[in-house]
Amino acid sequence: MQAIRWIVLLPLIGAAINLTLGSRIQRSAGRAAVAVFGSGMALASFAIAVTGFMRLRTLEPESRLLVDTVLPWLHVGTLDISIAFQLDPLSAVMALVVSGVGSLIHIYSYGYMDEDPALWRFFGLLNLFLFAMLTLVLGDNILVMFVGWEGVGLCSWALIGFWYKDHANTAAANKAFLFNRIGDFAFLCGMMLLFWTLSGLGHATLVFRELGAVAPLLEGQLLWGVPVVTLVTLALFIGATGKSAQIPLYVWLPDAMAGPTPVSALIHAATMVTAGVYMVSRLHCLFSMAPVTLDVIAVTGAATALMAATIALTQNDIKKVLAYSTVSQLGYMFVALGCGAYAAGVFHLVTHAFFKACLFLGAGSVIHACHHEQDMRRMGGLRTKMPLTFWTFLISTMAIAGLPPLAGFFSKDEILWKAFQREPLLWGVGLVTAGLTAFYMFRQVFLVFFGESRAGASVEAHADHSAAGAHDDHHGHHAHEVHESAAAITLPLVLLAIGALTAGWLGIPSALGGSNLFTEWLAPVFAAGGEHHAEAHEGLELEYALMAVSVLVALGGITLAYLVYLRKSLSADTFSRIARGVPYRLSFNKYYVDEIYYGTVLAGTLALSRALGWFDKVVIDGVVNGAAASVRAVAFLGGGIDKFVVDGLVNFTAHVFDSAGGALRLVQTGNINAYVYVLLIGVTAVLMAGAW
Amino acid sequence: MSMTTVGLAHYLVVSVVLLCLGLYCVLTRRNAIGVLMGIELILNSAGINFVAVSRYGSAGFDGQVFAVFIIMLAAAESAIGLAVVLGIYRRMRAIDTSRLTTLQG
Amino acid sequence: MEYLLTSMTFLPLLGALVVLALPRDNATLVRWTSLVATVPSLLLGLWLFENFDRSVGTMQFVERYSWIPAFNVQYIMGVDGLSVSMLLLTVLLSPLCVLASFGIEKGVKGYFALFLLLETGMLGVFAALDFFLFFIFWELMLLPMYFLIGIWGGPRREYAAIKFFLYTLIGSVLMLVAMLALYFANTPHTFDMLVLMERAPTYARGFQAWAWIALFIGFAIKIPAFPFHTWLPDAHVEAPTAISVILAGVLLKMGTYGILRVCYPIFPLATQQYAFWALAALGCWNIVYGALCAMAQKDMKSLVAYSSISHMGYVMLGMATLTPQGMNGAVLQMFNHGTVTAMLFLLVGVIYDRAHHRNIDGFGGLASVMPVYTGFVTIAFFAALGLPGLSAFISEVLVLLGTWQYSQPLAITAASAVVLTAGYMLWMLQRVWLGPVNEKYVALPDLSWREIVTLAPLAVIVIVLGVYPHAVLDLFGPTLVALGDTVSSAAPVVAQAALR
Amino acid sequence: MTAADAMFLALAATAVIGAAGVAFSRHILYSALSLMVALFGVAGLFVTLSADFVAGVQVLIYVGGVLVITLFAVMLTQGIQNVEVSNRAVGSVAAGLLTAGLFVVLLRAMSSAQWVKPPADVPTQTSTYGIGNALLGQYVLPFEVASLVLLAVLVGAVVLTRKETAE
Repeated sequence: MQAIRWIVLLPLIGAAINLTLGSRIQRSAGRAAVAVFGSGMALASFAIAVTGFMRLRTLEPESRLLVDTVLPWLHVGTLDISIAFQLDPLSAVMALVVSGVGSLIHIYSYGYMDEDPALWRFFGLLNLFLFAMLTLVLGDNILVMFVGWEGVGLCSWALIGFWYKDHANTAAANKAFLFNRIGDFAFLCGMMLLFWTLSGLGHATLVFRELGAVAPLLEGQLLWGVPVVTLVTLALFIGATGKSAQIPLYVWLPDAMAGPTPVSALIHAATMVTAGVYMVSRLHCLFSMAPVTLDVIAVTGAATALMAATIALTQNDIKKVLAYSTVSQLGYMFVALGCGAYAAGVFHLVTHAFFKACLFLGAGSVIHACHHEQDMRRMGGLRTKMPLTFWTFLISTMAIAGLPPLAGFFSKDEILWKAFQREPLLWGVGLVTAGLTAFYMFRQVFLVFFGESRAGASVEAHADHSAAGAHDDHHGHHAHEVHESAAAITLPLVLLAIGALTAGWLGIPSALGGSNLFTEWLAPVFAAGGEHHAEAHEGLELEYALMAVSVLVALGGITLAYLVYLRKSLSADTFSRIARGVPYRLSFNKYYVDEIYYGTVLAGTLALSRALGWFDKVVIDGVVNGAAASVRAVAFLGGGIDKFVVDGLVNFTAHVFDSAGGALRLVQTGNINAYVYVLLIGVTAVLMAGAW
Repeated sequence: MSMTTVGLAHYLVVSVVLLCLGLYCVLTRRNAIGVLMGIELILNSAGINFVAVSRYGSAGFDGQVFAVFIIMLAAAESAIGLAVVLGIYRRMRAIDTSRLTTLQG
Repeated sequence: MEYLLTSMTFLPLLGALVVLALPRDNATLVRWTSLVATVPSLLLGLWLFENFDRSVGTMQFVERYSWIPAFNVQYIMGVDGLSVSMLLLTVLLSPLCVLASFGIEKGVKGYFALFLLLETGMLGVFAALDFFLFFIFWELMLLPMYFLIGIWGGPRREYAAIKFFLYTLIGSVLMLVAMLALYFANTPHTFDMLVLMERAPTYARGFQAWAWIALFIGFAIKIPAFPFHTWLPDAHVEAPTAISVILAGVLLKMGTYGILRVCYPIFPLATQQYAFWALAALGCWNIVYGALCAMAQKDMKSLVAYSSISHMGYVMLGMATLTPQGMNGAVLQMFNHGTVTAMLFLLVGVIYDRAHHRNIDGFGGLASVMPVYTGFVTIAFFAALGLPGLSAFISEVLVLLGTWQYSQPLAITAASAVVLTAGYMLWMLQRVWLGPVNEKYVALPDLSWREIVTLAPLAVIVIVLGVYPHAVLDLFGPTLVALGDTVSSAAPVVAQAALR
Repeated sequence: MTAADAMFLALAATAVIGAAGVAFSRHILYSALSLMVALFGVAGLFVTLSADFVAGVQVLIYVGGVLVITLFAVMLTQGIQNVEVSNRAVGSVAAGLLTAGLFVVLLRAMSSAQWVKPPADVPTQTSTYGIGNALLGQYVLPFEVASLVLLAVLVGAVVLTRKETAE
């Protein structure tokens, strides 16, 4: 089906035009032209994705696969790769989410970036991002996916550093790209190992739809005494930890919040960071064969979820909280993947895309209204001033906290249920995380939207607690200007909030009388991988009980947040002083992971680089120069030239005057040319005498 | 020997031209290296003479052997000559022959 | 098109003579004449690209004349896929470099005449099939380069020029020795490379060994491979922009081209024997070492120079593997590195022309002053760090794929350089183009049309080859298959047990 | 005019133009490069005289050795870019007259000389063989002396340019 390529190519065309001619268009046709063009491309891409989706629905579940081969790309030896796109249930879901949420965020951006002179660049890069992300999800083989995989890294880099005049932004951008690159390096290694192992088995392919059939051949293949499939999947998973911000490569994501808020919403919450989840689901046929890797994924996911949630408890920057929340939710998704519940992971990915994008955009609306103030301690009381923003934000918060019947409840509970079936300890960690999530998210809601306005409040640089309400003053000069944002901003908010409210209904589990449409839709994809359909043999009662527990825990978290931040019947200090404040400081300082990385890996690399630079200049070049110098010493230039120059000149002058003396010595001029003259005249004379 | 066929005389004329240009160079140059280049030209003209005469003369290889010797001597001469020039340059910071008159008695 | 290669090679020389005949004081005329003089070769190159038969790996467009019968020296020119790609690179870069040199004010006539002479030398090296002819062109190229660096270079130009000259001269001497040994090892004595290749199986193992090493060192100096690389940063830093471009874009390729053209087919046994240590391991070391050294540089040009060392490591690594992926990747990398590094040097030249220094820490925030320029910079930098979709990614991934089959530890080490490369490239990008604007440079003008015209074709090539690499890959595919077979079928491969 | 004649004329012109460049150029570097042209021309003349070996030696030693040394000397004594300063030509009128006079005298001497008639057809023979025989047969003593001279040159060059530590 030829149309699939246009899902990818339209945003690319948009990007190409906006990035090359955008500034002229913006100057001559106005800002709206740039925005409309960029958003139009995104919407058109979304529309085509919808038609593709409809087309898929008309097909039999087993044959839901549309492939569009654009161009043979690389054909060298056994390697044969085409630039081709495929639409199957999984990639269709992803394409809809990416282009759908992406389009909304394009519209939002026009409202949000209303003062930025480089609007054309912003829209160009957003379009480029859509292109890369859609390439990632629609690519029909690992190498094309890798193009998108790195392409989104590039766009992420460019958009985090969009306001490049600030050094901190560019540093964050570079950090993001480099951490991603570490993951990409592992990804590349995994891909090469997979390719050569398959090539050795006579099935050199990197095409997804063929991998399912040949993957079983990998059984029993060993490299360095380890099953190849384990090594491949581990390497690919390391790649996923880079892109999806899991331990140990998650540290770039919170810093990435330096970018404009629409970027955070689109790239660093809804789409790009979920690429790892998508990749693992896409290659589930391999991952299912590697139980060790699945264990690693589950544990990593659970640890990341918990760790990020604990960090989010104490952050004051409105976007940082959301960033750590994203890391934590991604951890959830990986727990699902690690349990072999790929559909559950992808389901949470979809619902998360809605509510997290909504949260970020809501935060953006707040930030925009507060004139780029991001510290929650200087907000408060915005509920009445920005009602639309407030309500959408609240809906999304409830969704992420897992309150029924919002989206997050269904997807999260499905993950918890699968985790419980696999290993109750994972479920326990997930439950604690759910409680923490509810707490910090409602802390945020209460701090931002409730209470009195604290705009202009002085906040100590190293404030130890967030209870800034104590020194509340009313002369905030921003306060009176705060009002609801424009329609371009609120419209996407509303649409996303609706999504956050309803997206979960796609996957109502059978236990609650639903038909779990979502899992069914993806079933043809995951059937081959042998997803566990451990249907209810442990009883519906247990599932109900677990649901109840998780809802209770969420409510508990909300209540606690209410007591601490709204009723103020509990002081935040009591918590921050637990165990002499060690846990608090660890959380507030993000477990010092950045510092540790900086002190070891980065400093080590830089030191090695400087040492080698010195080695190159001093030792290697020194040997060369030394050899040259010794040759020179024998051959030409002695070191004492200068000395002799002076002496020589003095001698020379003296001789000039001296020689001016004797008359007899006039003939003996010492001038070589004069001698030659005399010689030549003599010779000519002799010859003349002979010739004539 | 008709006028249109190249013969000994043609080579000798070339040789003479080279000799004269070389001499001119030696006479006029004030740069010692330039002088040395002139000498190379003179030596070359001699080489042409030897080879040409050898070719159109007794058909032996004597002339060519001499040409080879000339080239050898030229190499030696230029090596020593340039070493001297560099030595002078080191001493005097100049290789202008009109200023190098320390040979004067 | 009987004299295609000859005319392609010597037309620039003709141009040089015309340039010399022009009046000294009309610099504009000299510049435009030089530009025009490079065009016929470009057109012939494109014609060659169109009409080259891609289905076979044999020599095409062969011209053969007796030259010095007394020594059985012949004038043989001919191209296979390997040479076509390099000729193409040369004729593409030459007009761009002439254009980039329009800013030269000192000794314009001499500069352009020497440049055109240099182009003849480079084209000759890639087209020559007689070893003697090859050597003549090789030396012919050296002389103009020496003067171009030594006269039109930066403050330490004389040091750099003499260093370049001595290094290359040593390489030439080694090559000469091996060449003469080869000449006398055959009866009847011949310099004809095609004959030398045919007789490859007759050479004794010991002779192959030392001749290979002598040739390898000669070529390794040009690549440049560690530890013969230190002339490169100096030469680059001192050379004028266009000469840096030629140096990195074409001259470095001659090292690897020479290995593929001479060492591989003529000494297949020795190639097998030494490829692991001398090419693969050393190439891998080059990649990592060059990247780390680049990170420590403070001068933009020397950073790019070290990045060249790193990138040329991929070529060595790829060709050592003898796998189709590795070898295709290596030659493609030669081409891609030629275009990408040319862009990088041109871009550094742009800022040097304006600010008269290249200190990485002395700038900041150029992106807001010169947006078009920064756009090109971004393309070039991301191409250099191997972003998928741009040309260098294809060649690097092919090399890595080939290497993985050959030796996994080497492949992993080489792949780790993607992180280092991204590190130094982005760090430089951040320090020079991003961040707050340096007050000293708020008034710098953006790219002129001339500069855009020099950069845009390269940017287009970089993007097109990223999407459709077969435009170039197809040229040398069959050639490299044949070459790989020659080497690997020479004798059973000696197992490199420890590191495989 | 036969091809051989054309070849001779071209080569002779190369040699003469090169030599003129050496003699008249204002720039020492141009002089050096012209010298290279002249030397190539002479080498070509040697080839037309079927003296292949001499031609080869000419190119290898002159162009490869002497010229490179000369260039180095230029560089080391001048610096590359200020070379034109000290390539003065002095007394060109006097020198021109003198050399022109010599030229006339030599031409006259040449035309008035009694030359031996050339043999009708000179057999072409590889010159390397003949020269090798001559050098190691008839001329073995000069050959050995030449090697001594070269040794002396080697030592002499080192002594002359050695860094003088005594002063």
